[in-house]
Amino acid sequence: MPNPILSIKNLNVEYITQSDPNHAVKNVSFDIQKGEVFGLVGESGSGKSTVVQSILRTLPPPAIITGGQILLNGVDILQMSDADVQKFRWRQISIVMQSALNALNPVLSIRQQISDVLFIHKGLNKKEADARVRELFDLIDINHDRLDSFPHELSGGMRQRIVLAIALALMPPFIIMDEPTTALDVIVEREILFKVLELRKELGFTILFITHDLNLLLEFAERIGVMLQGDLIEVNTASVIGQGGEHEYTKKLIGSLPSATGPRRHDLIPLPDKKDQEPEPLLELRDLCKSFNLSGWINPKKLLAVNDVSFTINKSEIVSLVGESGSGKSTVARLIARLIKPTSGSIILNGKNIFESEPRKASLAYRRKVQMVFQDPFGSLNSVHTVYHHLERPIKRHKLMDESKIYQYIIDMLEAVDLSPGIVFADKFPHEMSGGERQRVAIARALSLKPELIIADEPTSMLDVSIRLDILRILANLRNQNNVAILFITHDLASARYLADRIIVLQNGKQVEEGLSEELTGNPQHHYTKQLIAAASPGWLKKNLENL
Amino acid sequence: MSTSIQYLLRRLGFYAIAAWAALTLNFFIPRMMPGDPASIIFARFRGKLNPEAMVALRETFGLTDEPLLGQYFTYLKNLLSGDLGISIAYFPQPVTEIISTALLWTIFLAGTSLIISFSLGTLLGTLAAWKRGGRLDSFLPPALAFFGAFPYFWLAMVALFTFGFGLGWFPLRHAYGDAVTPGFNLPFMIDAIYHAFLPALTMVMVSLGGWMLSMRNTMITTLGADYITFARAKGLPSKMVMLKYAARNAILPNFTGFGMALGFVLSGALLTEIIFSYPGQGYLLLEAVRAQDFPLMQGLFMTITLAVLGANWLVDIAILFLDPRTRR
Amino acid sequence: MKDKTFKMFSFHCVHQYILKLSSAVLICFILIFNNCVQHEKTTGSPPFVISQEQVSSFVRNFNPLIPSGSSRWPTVSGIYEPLFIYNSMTGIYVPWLATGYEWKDGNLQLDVTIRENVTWSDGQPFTAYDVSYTFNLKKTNAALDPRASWGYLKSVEAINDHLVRFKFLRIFVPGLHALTEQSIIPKHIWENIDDPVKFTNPNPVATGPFTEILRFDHQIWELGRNPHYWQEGKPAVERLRFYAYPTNEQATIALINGEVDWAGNFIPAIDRVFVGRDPENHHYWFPRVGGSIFLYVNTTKQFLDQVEVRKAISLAINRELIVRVAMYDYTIPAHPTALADGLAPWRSPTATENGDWVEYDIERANEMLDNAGFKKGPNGIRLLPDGKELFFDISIVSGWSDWIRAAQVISQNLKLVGINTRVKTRDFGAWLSSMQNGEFDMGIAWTEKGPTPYRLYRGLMSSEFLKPVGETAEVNWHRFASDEVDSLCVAFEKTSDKEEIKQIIYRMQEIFVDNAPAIPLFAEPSWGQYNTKRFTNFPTEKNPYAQISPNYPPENLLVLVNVEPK
Amino acid sequence: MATRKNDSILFRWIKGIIHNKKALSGSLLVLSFILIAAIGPYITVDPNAFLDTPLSPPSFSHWFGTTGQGQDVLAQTISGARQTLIVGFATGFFVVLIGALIGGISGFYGGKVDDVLSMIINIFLVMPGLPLMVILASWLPPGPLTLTGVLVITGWAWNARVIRSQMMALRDRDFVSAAIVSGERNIRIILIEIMPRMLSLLASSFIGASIYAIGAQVGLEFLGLGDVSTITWGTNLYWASNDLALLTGSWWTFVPTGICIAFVSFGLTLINFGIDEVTNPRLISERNWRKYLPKGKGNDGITPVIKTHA
Repeated sequence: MPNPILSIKNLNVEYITQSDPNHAVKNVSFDIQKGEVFGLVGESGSGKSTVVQSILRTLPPPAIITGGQILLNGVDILQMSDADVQKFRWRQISIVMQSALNALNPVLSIRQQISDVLFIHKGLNKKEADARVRELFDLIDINHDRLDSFPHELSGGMRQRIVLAIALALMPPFIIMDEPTTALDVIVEREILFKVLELRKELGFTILFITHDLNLLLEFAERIGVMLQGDLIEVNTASVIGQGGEHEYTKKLIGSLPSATGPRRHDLIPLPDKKDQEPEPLLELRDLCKSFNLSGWINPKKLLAVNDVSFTINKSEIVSLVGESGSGKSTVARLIARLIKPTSGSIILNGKNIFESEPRKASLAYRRKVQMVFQDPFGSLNSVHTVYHHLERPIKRHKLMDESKIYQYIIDMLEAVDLSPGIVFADKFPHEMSGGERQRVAIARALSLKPELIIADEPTSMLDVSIRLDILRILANLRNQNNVAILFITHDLASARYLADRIIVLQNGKQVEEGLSEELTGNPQHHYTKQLIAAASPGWLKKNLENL
Repeated sequence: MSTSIQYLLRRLGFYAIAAWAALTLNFFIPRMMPGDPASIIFARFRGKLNPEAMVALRETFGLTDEPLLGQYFTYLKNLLSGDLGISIAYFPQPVTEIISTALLWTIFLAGTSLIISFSLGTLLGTLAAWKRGGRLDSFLPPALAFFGAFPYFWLAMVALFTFGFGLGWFPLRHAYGDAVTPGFNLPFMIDAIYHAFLPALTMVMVSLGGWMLSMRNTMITTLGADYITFARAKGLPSKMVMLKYAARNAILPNFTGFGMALGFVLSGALLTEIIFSYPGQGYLLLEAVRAQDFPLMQGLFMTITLAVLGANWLVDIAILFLDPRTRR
Repeated sequence: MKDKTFKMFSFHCVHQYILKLSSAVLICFILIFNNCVQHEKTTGSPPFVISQEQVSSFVRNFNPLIPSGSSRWPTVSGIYEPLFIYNSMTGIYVPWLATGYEWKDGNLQLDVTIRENVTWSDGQPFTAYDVSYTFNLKKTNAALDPRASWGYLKSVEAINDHLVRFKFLRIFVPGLHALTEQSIIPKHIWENIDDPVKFTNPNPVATGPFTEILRFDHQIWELGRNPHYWQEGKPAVERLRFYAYPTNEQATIALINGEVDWAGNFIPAIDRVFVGRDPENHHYWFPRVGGSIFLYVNTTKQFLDQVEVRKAISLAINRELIVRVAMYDYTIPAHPTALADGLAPWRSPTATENGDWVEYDIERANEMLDNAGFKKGPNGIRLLPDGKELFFDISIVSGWSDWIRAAQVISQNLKLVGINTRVKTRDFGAWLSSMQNGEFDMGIAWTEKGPTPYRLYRGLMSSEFLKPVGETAEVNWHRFASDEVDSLCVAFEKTSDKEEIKQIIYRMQEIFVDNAPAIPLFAEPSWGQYNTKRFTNFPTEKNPYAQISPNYPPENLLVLVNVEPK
Repeated sequence: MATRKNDSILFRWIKGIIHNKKALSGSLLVLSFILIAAIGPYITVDPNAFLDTPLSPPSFSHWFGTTGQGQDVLAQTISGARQTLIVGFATGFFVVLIGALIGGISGFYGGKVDDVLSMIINIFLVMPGLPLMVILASWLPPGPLTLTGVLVITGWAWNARVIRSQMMALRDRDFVSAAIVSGERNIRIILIEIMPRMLSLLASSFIGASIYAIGAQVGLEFLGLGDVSTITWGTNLYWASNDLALLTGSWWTFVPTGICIAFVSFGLTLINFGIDEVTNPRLISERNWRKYLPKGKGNDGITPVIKTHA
């Protein structure tokens, strides 16, 4: 191809560890043409971020670039002197980093953080810099009265846009975007991306876009590279990748992408084996409210996290609670798990209002009936204890069976969540297992008490795309085999659609819509639900781009 | 900004409670213990004492037999009206007179050495963290830690006897020489610094390591933060990243530590004062305790406590300006 | 803009900078200061530097009546003066503001003649009215009369300018001592003071040799000559200077550096530390004019209540070792009669004869205890009749190091005769109250002092101060009383006849030696060091015109007026 | 119960300590002193006995010379170690215990409990230590118990504060919620689930507190506020200055004890350094990383390029 603006030739990066170095990037080579949008997709640990950070040479210790070339307009960045590196940074390549909250210095005002770049690289004086900063604010349309605010005073979306503004400060020809929207909600994400593409149309810079979300990339990338454990296994045009690409891993990725709209694919997740008996209510929430005190004991500001939420979960039914971060869905989960007390309202389990029968603390009986699986599989397991300990404790605590049987039972549990051979996994420590395996352990623990309801709070959001589906399958099977009811909490309509019988949509603590999953995804009523679905269905960005 | 004022008021409220607790403690502890100051004064004339004299003296010392609680409230009342009572050891001097000058010297000595060791330690810590594994980083911390391992007064004594008594480089005692007259004149100030040098030096020696280490550690954590990587990606010069982006943030937790450590540092200062017979509160306290001079002790304890609390409040204000997150 | 400042110094080698800088700074300090700190220009004769009080900072208080001893040292005797000064070296009353006294009316009345042509430092004449005013002021303010002169005084009145008449409630001859030592204050000043108890008297008007406050700082103050002093050509010294030395260590440093001319400190290994520094001029003299230090045993306790036992204990104590270990050989073991050198003339031969139980003789001690019926138990400790092992606390004031050492030696000694003891140090207040209330086993403490042994033995043996355990006894903490001593005391208080007094004292000594109510350990030396580089004519062993120590006012007046610059 | 304990976090950092140079040397230093304290008194002459002429310099009969009362300094230094170390470590232990208790409870339960407890903690924090110590020590009957008590009272708050914040951090972690959901009792959660995670913190707190205790203890005794009739490092120094050791040039009564104190605290400090490094993997990997680089490189925030692959 003609003059690539950036061309990487068999790049190698290693992370030094106590044992032998970990080879994070292996002989990666690819070109990026002037003005194109190049996407790099891969799961966590695939080395995609390492690649981009080595372009700017900002990889923190203990990373070492052990080989290859990174040619920017023909100049090898890896050969540059330190001084030259300082200069080429930001003038020629800028970066929008993953979570903007961490990328911005919490104690410096936005104005300073932007101006610094201008002082150093452009040598502007205060007035000139200020003028420029204002321009940039207009560019990303943020009101000028935000100039002197500090990061913590801004919403996630705003912060991400500020970072974008900083990236644009010197109008570099090349901008790297490293998962710029992962931390954001779908709708905000959508706005940001839209903004980016808009600006690109206007300013015509080249974009290297990193993400784990292939769906997203397919929307606007022209060419896509797929990375797996440090190897760049495939580089292809978006359309080809969209069709499943050439590499079977790519196929797997594409295959494992449930979508919120379109015909339901029946190969993904087993449906409940239909034996139509009367739905028999298991757990019922009656106008549940929860508010938190924000700050100050003099006149505490209150945040109404959950606002009059009422719904029912029937025996061996999967209900999904869908909403963006801050919608209060996790609060509902913690309320049902009795980790926090509601401000008002009641929870009825098997027709009994538990706040009357056991007001202060949840009884053992309740604990046994209602179990929970948490979002972060590492956080939810205690790194100082073995898998065996994690499963053994609940059983002992609830005196489920006599000592002699426990060991075998635990092994079975592990097998039940596809952790075989169970004997091996029983003795492992959390840090010796992959995320998926950990999440399975967590599920097994919840399951081991033979509960009637399992609350699954975003059980897949921390996992890589390729294994999310497995977890969803396991949950589906649980319901079929142990006929346990599941409250599946997620921000991802698609997986909700496929796993749940019914979907409840939350927005800012309020229940906005409820319905059988296919119907709700089929024709949403509430405009918010519509937005969500729109944002989660292919082609949404293209549509908008056309009418640019 | 009103929220930050609210925050300051809240802190102030807390300090008020703290002060009250300290003073209460300070009132009751001595009175729980056996012995009675009057009897000690009388013991000074190892002879017959007539009851009237006893009664009269007790009254002049304010050692009434009224129930503790009653005494407690009068004590609080007097404190609020700034009346710390009459010293027994220095009878009939009002405690305030005795303490006032001593307090100034203590603050001068402890204050300067604290500020020196904090700022120097912070600077060293910053550099050490920045040049991790460098010469400074690998050599200084253990060395300073070793100095820090010695008891304050031990170093002080060795210093006094080698540099003061042995070599005669520094004065052996007091806050200023006989020749100069206190006041805002250069000779006096130079002399004061000269006299404070050795005590201050020993105190800095002992405390420097702690500051350096804590700064180094917070600095290292800060350097791991994304915004540092981002700042570097922005192509900002190293010095700027180090000072404006890293050190600027890393210093915040140390500041809080600074406020909290004041109490400990002051303790060290008191001991050092005793060694160098520096006319601060250190030796006064010892005297007060030996003579069971309740009023003087209470006065000292109060002033010291208030000094620490006041300093803490200043720290709060400083942090308020340094860290926008507290301004919410 | 901040980052401009960064350019000022390169950070690659900042740490070297810091190291160099700091060392440079240090050197500079030393150089600068040694030069530019002015050293005092000496004008006229050098000041007479005295180190007596050990304080961290001085408080301006020259009230001679305040009992708490919080007025500056020379106030009582130096600025102000008493009527007579008892010279413990010669054992006579030196007429001072008074010229003589005379007992009348069967010792119920004392006439004191006041010295003529004495003037106050403000030029006003000093008269008998000042004396009577002083005593009557003490009457109206009980707090100023801790020695309770008004316990036996009936009235004090000036008959004319030069005669004061003391009338007594009862015959109490020993009362003379307290009266003579009272420092006299000027009526014309003090009658305008509303509260003499709280009066700090910042600018004293007095009769003493030194009355002018030339300078007063917290660290240093100076006292100048009295322009109108009544003794011609005295004092020879121009001005006194006092530095605030908070600790004994500091005071000693100053002393051996030759900064101090006269001091009364305790200095270990004084020959090496002090004299060794400058044998020419550094001298000390520790006359044993004070009382004796006793080991008090609580005679209300089983075992300790027996005379034989107390004597045995005394025999078991190695006083030589105590003197060496605790007192650096600055004193000698106690005399059987417990009378130190100052009172040596009073010693009774018979008592000295019988008092053989102050020697060191383990065997005898052991057999006495055996005879007393306290057999040694399995592990070498003697048993009480009920089979309990003997165990006693020796309580000492924490921080009084010399006595703690002594107690440690005693404890080791008593082990050898099968008595188990523990040295128990406690804070002064706690210690004093436990002693006064008789709630102790053994304890080391002082005795009464005075011009005659009368107060000593009265305190040790008369029932006057005997209190049941639990009540505060000012003296006689060991709870011992003898009727005969009581009657002797009464006789003593009534007579002013030399020979009769002597007989009474002799008898008291014999009773003491027979009953061993308390165990004398060693004579209490009076600390005195002086430096002859700038001043001479200090009292010495050869010229003992007074005792050297500044710690026993008013005797120090004798030194103050006699010391001369070289 | 079948587990491979040797691979738990806990054991890995204990292993780390042993492999860490600083920690190892520190431990050896401290252990040697503990050994001395334990057996010392049986191998030396009676430290109380008044043997020789006072203040005689080091000689063959008395390696460290004699005190102002002619006691053997070596013997006193050795037998002084015992009470000093016992008080030091006892204090360290109780400080951590109380700190863990109060800090843990206030951190775990939060809410009103926390408001009250953290208020108390902060009050004790800002209260100046020494004056309180001096005042307390001067009235309670002198002795090791008093010292320990006083030191604990004035020293617990700092640890309580640290432990509290750590507890608050851990308490919100999911593994705690998980334990609650599975019905565990709070006490068991604190002890079995959370405390092990704090082990390194507790250890370093203990060490820190012990250092503080030794220093403060010596200080108080030096002021004569301990029981000066017993032999400890503090009272040794007290007697030394009481006999004007340095003034009389008899440094040997003063220096050995001082050095011992310094070495013990220094050893403890080293151990803490070690714990820091071990529990902060970033530092370890960074050190290894630096080995690959040319001297002085790697601090300028620019990823080094070292071509090993063609």
